[in-house]
Amino acid sequence: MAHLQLDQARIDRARDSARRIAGRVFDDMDRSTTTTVERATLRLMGVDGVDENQVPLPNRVVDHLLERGLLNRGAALAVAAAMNEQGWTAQQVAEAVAAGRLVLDGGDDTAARNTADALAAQSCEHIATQRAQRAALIGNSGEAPQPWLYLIVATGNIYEDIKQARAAAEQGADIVAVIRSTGQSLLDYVPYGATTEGFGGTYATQENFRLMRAALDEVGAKVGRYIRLTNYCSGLCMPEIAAMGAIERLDMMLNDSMYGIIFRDINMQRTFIDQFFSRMINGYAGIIINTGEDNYLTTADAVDAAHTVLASQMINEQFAYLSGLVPEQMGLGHAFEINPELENGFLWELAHAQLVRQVFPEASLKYMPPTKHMTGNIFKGHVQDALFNMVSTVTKQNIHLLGMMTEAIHTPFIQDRFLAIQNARYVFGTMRDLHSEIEFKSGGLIEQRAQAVLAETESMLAEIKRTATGGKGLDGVIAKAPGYYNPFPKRMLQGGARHG
Amino acid sequence: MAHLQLDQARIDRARDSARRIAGRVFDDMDRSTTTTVERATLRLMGVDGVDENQVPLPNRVVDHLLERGLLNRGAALAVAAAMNEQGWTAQQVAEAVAAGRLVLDGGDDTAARNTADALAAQSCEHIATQRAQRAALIGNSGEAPQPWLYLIVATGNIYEDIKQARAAAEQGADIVAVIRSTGQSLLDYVPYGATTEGFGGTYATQENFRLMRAALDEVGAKVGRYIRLTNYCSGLCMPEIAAMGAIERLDMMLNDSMYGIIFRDINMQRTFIDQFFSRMINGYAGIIINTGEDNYLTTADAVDAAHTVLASQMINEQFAYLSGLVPEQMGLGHAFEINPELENGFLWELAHAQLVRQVFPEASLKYMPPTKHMTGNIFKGHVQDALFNMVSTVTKQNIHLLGMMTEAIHTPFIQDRFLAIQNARYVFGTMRDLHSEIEFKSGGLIEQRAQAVLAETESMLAEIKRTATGGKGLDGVIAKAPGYYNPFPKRMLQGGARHG
Amino acid sequence: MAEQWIKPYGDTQDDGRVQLSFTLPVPLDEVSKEGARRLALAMGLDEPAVVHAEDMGQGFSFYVLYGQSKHRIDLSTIQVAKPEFEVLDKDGVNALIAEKMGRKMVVVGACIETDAHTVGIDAIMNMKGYNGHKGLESYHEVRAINMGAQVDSEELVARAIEEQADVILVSQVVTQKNIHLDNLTRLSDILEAEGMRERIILVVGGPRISHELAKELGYDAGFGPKSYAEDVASFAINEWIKRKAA
Amino acid sequence: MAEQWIKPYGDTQDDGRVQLSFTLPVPLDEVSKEGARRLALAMGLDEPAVVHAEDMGQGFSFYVLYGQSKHRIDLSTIQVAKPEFEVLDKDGVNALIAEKMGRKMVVVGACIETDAHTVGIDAIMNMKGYNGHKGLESYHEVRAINMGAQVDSEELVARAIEEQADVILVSQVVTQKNIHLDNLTRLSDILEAEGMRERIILVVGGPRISHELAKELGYDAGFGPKSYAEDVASFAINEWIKRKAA
Ligand code: B12
Ligand code: B12
Ligand SMILES: Cc1ncc(COP(=O)(O)O)c(C=O)c1O
Ligand SMILES: Cc1ncc(COP(=O)(O)O)c(C=O)c1O
Repeated sequence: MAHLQLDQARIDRARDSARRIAGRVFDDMDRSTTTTVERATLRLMGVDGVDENQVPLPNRVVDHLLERGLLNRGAALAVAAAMNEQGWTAQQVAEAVAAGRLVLDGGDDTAARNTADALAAQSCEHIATQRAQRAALIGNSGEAPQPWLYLIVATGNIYEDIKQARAAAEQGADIVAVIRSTGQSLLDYVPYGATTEGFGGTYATQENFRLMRAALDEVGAKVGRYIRLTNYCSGLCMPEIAAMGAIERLDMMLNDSMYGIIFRDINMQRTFIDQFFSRMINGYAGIIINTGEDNYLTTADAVDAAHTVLASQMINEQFAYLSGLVPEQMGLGHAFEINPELENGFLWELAHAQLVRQVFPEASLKYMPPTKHMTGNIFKGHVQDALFNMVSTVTKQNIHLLGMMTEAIHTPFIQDRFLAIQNARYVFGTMRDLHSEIEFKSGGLIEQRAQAVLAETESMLAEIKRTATGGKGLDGVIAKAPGYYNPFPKRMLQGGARHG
Repeated sequence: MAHLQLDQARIDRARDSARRIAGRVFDDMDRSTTTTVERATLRLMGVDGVDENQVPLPNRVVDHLLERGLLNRGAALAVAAAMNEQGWTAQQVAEAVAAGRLVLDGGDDTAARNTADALAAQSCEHIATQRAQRAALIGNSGEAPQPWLYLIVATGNIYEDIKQARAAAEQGADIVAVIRSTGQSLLDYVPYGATTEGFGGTYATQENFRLMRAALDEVGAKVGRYIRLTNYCSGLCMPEIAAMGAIERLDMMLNDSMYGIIFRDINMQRTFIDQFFSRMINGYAGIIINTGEDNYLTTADAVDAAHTVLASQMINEQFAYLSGLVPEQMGLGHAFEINPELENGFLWELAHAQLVRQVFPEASLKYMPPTKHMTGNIFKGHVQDALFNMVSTVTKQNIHLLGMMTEAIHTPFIQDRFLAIQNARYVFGTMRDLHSEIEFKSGGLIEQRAQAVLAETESMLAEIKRTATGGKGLDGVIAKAPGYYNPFPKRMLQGGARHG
Repeated sequence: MAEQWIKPYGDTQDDGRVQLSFTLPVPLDEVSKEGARRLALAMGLDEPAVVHAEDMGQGFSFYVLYGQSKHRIDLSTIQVAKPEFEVLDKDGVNALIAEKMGRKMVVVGACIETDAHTVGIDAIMNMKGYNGHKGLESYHEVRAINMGAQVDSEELVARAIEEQADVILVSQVVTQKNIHLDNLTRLSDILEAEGMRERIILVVGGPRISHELAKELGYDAGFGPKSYAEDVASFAINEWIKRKAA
Repeated sequence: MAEQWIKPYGDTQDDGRVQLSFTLPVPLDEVSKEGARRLALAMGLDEPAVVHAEDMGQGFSFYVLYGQSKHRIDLSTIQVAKPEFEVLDKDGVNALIAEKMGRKMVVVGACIETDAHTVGIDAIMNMKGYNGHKGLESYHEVRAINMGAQVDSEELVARAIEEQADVILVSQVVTQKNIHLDNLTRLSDILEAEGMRERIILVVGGPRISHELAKELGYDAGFGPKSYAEDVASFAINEWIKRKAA
């Protein structure tokens, strides 16, 4: 079997450093909340819809509380108190606030807590039902063997997306990712309703989630395979998207603890706080989170920066544990991004992929195809994708993003996806048992490379101290006041995929 | 290193059977000559050109001798005698015969023998010079590392072929094969001069050889790499083509001991006799012969018939030794023809390729790309070719025919070739040392498969008895009369690549 | 029939997206790249983009383009010529021959002239067949004679006469420089000259053969990729019955 | 100039061979296959052959075709718009700026609006540069300010005013639904409105940007793939000198 000799003590030391780093961040961040965490809380409590200017009601309520200096005690209590007072639903309260018919004040009495708790229980109940529904559907139609084929749709129009997603599922996709419109990550609200006008992707809205979920359930039943749905749980509304995804039974979320900081210039505190909350929701909903280490390699060199990928995976792993996820829910990311012109690049790629496999034996590794070194030469690109497919099957990856030969040109056409699936199926089939039939030379170049990356990772993690402030969204970070209350963590952190 | 445990005793037994089979055929065939062997002899003695009906003079002379019942003593003596008598060159004699101005008679006196010997010596001298020239050019411009990239041109027009061959060499081809026009193999004469009108390929003529050789020498000097030239030394004129190739410094020839019998319905005796003579010429000229076992797999299933490939290679090896070739001149053929839909097909392909590599460690293995299972889906085809490229580098093949994504559609366009080279270069580069970095699991599926093929081969060879008559060209087989003489074997069988 | 206009589809209905690649016999430079783009424009592609351009050496350059086809096609106006008959299985064919002909149907097949690609004709005729579809040799109501590769048209016709063939099956695989058209025309001319054309059911097959093309060449039917023995046999007995009735 | 008519090249001069692939939004059948062929005909391809046709499910089908382009192009008539300047190396650029401007040239760059692809603009501006070509930050006669990703046009213009920029560099990578055209137009409108357009040297780059396109959008120059810092810098100082002289 393809297997590398690695120094387990080194792995353990690196993991300890990561645990220390994540723990410290958690302790620091637990002292604050954010506007989007509170909006997510309201969404989970049943607040939805937009006002006449298309501003979502969760935003209206949270802004209202923020203006009145009340957000630091949590939106849940204020709304629950008003519900008790008026005998309304949370939605009715929100509508009244938006219409200027109601002004919220503090409200921290036990009655408000009880109401908030009751709503949270109801909400968790719904999410648990979705989880059970997922299990039932998988029970009925079965699911694909791994690596699961992961395909994106990105037309900008949810109805075109659905067409393409159905076709993709029929052709063999196991997971469909709806790519988000360029720029949504920096919107400080979640658009509403079914949308048909995105750029480079389709807006993540709850209605879009619902429409796509229904379509995939339908085609899944037809093809006899549960088709997983995924979206982006990142940007300034990360926790709200987690809430929407949990409600609409998404199965996976792109949800990284550092992507926003590094790639979207989002404030660190904001990102970390939002992370914990959104991961908690994902964890409870039985959603697999996919982390974004692959992105590092689109700007850095894949050989030079290989250890940064492993280091980040270790930190993401620890953050995930803190939010209650089990290893199978950790879609740790990495990517086939070595320059095709590099002599023996394929060997280094094998080393990296196998290293990650062995360091995280139970994780649902997410392996990304070549992107950076793809060019307009679609023929060569198709071969790059084939070698990527090969590494994936030889090193037993779990979530396999299909490479598109047109990566350097446009978001995928339907035929690009079709050909990508053929490519992967051919390689996976013709090499079905190759992983258990070849061995890496002991002490050879491949093994040496893996050991070197592990060593660099260990020292990198040992050196990480503390981090700075700055970036977008800091204004949405609110120090919690004494008496801050949120009814979800105590429910969500104990249930979910871990126990059921 | 990629290596299989094989039973050496089994290999030895199979080789013994093959030696026995080849030896018996040789003994039987040595009693006859053929029209084309005699025409080849005349060509080597300097007879060339065509009559007013485009019939080559070697044919005119041989037909003349055949009519007069004199061919069974060999064309060399008759022509040499006439030369002595008339004080003419061989060419002048032939022209006179063709013009009806001269009638040949026997002539077996010592003077005729001496003249024939002198001409043969001169001819061998020329061929030896070409061999030395090849060595010198390789010394000057260097040559490519193996696997050598082998590309075909097949426009039907030698001048277009030259254009494409130059471009191919610039792009990275190490060997250029000029594909022969459909049907030439069944012509019982060799067309003459530069030709521009072939179907599916270009006629093999001496002038075409010369033109292409010059073009490749030129571009080779430019790219700093000796570019090898190859053509088809098979069909009803096999020995004549060998003679032309030796004279014009071809570097390789498709030259199989059984291809004509199996695939062109050519008479067995004719094929075997022609084989010995043409191989002897190729051997002396330092030409690598490529055998055609790959062809078996275009009509039979590549898994079922794997042992027939190995069996044929063993017979071809023994025939080659009988004609004076050294192992490096044996381009034993095999092919990547397993159905892409077959689960684990890639593993069986690895097993076959590695088996052949280990059974013939010194041979210049010729590995052919997928053809039969290529379809109009050029994108999938390009991936099939990539996996073929991979097996080639992992199992260290020598002569690598480039797969074309348009295999099922047309003879290669210039861009097909360009993309094929990119494909191979990418795979070879990115996997440069993979062959020495992976091992096949001992006792695993790959090894078991190789052992099974070897075992089947051994029993197949043990069972081969004798073979039938029939097929095209039997009328050209002539039992040698006592006093039959050919001046070449004694010279060619002792020199050539073996000693120089 | 209602109109049914369609365009190529990239990721949105009627976006017309197509992919294109070709070589130009000039070295790569800005002018040749623009030339590539204009060729696409001339083909009626809107907003053509040269997404890849690479010099190939020796005065050639390679291009990959994407563009949006202006052209659209009304599928409702397309009539594809098809031989009209019901495809029966082997037993059905045998039964029909037995019933209507009362004797074996004689079929002579060959890969004619310079073409030596017999796998296709073997797939139709040999006992074993292809892809699990048995060949004509396995039909007990068919006498199937497969003459193999590189058979001269004259030879084939002579054999057909000798065997009193009902059907001739020809395979043509090599199409370079349209050699298959020459070969097929030659065969039908010879049949014509022998006065046999009317009597014989003349069928051609091969990877680039369509029924339409076969008709144009004066053949009775043409079969392309993925044809099997039962297709040809069903056509042949159908045609025989039709002619008999006429 | 002498005419230079060219056609695509497959394996013979002027054979016009091109490869084509596309999807049709209908299931595969004989009619759709013929529809694919007719589309190729409509594009001006002779003897088009559908060499591959495959159903994709959900009412789509995929086609690969080869055909012979009727169209030809006279390369001698093609004028490619090119910014006219001599490309200097880093030292040359620095020397020219020092000589002609007598001060540092101020360059502000950004990836504007929703576009977050900074690798391109970084390649031009960052110290390290790209493919061994150092970026503008390493030019001691250039003050290079790289504002990074997703910068609003307003913000970019404000910064340019603040820094008294000579040159604005914009990168646009995402082109879906032609969003880059909207973004670029927006920026140039804002500059116009601020009365800054005349004063500033306005340059855009990206994988789908050509000089021609840039000119159409009212930019001073456009740079596509494989551009490096020295190209832009050489253009900028050249343009500056030209304007000064005018
Ligand atoms: C196998 C093969 C060979 C074998 C043939 C062995 C044999 N005994 O048949 C060998 C190695 C000998 C060979 C040689 C050559 N080949 Co070849 N060969 C192929 C290959 C790889 C596969 C063809 C095949 O067997 N297909 C499988 C069969 C089952 O499919 P099929 O023929 O389409 O048949 C189906 C239908 O079309 C139909 N059908 C076919 N015939 C008939 C007849 C009737 C009556 C009916 C009803 C139906 C029917 O039914 C069949 C089953 O569904 C193709 C490439 C490819 N992948 O297609 C090249 C190919 C056909 N060969 C080609 C060429 C050029 C040659 C050579 C001329 C090259 C050369 N100069 O050396 C030689 C010479 C051969 C000659 N004189 O004809 C070209 C043809 C190019 C063109 N379009 O003109 C091809 C496409 C390869 C290429 N890209 O260059 N070849
Ligand atoms: C890396 C990358 C990313 C990274 C970007 C990281 C970063 N910090 O830049 C990440 C992962 C964040 C990313 C995200 C997205 N991406 Co992106 N990404 C790429 C990728 C793989 C490589 C781009 C690259 O870095 N090229 C290398 C640089 C050096 O090349 P370049 O930009 O062309 O620059 C050169 C020249 O063009 C020129 N140049 C460029 N700018 C300028 C400026 C000036 C002034 C000058 C003079 C010259 C110049 O000089 C440079 C050097 O020669 C491409 C695919 C590909 N292989 O091209 C997709 C690609 C560009 N991305 C795409 C998309 C759609 C997205 C997303 C919108 C997807 C989504 N919905 O999530 C997101 C959102 C990003 C956003 N808001 O813009 C599409 C764009 C499709 C299209 N044509 O519209 C592509 C083509 C992938 C695809 N097929 O879908 N992406
Ligand atoms: C973790 C993660 N989040 C988000 C995104 C998408 O980017 P955006 O923030 O533009 O939606 C990616 C893209 O790869 C990602 O990996
Ligand atoms: C050994 C050998 N001879 C000849 C040929 C070519 O066939 P033909 O006889 O049509 O020239 C091949 C084709 O692959 C071959 O392998």
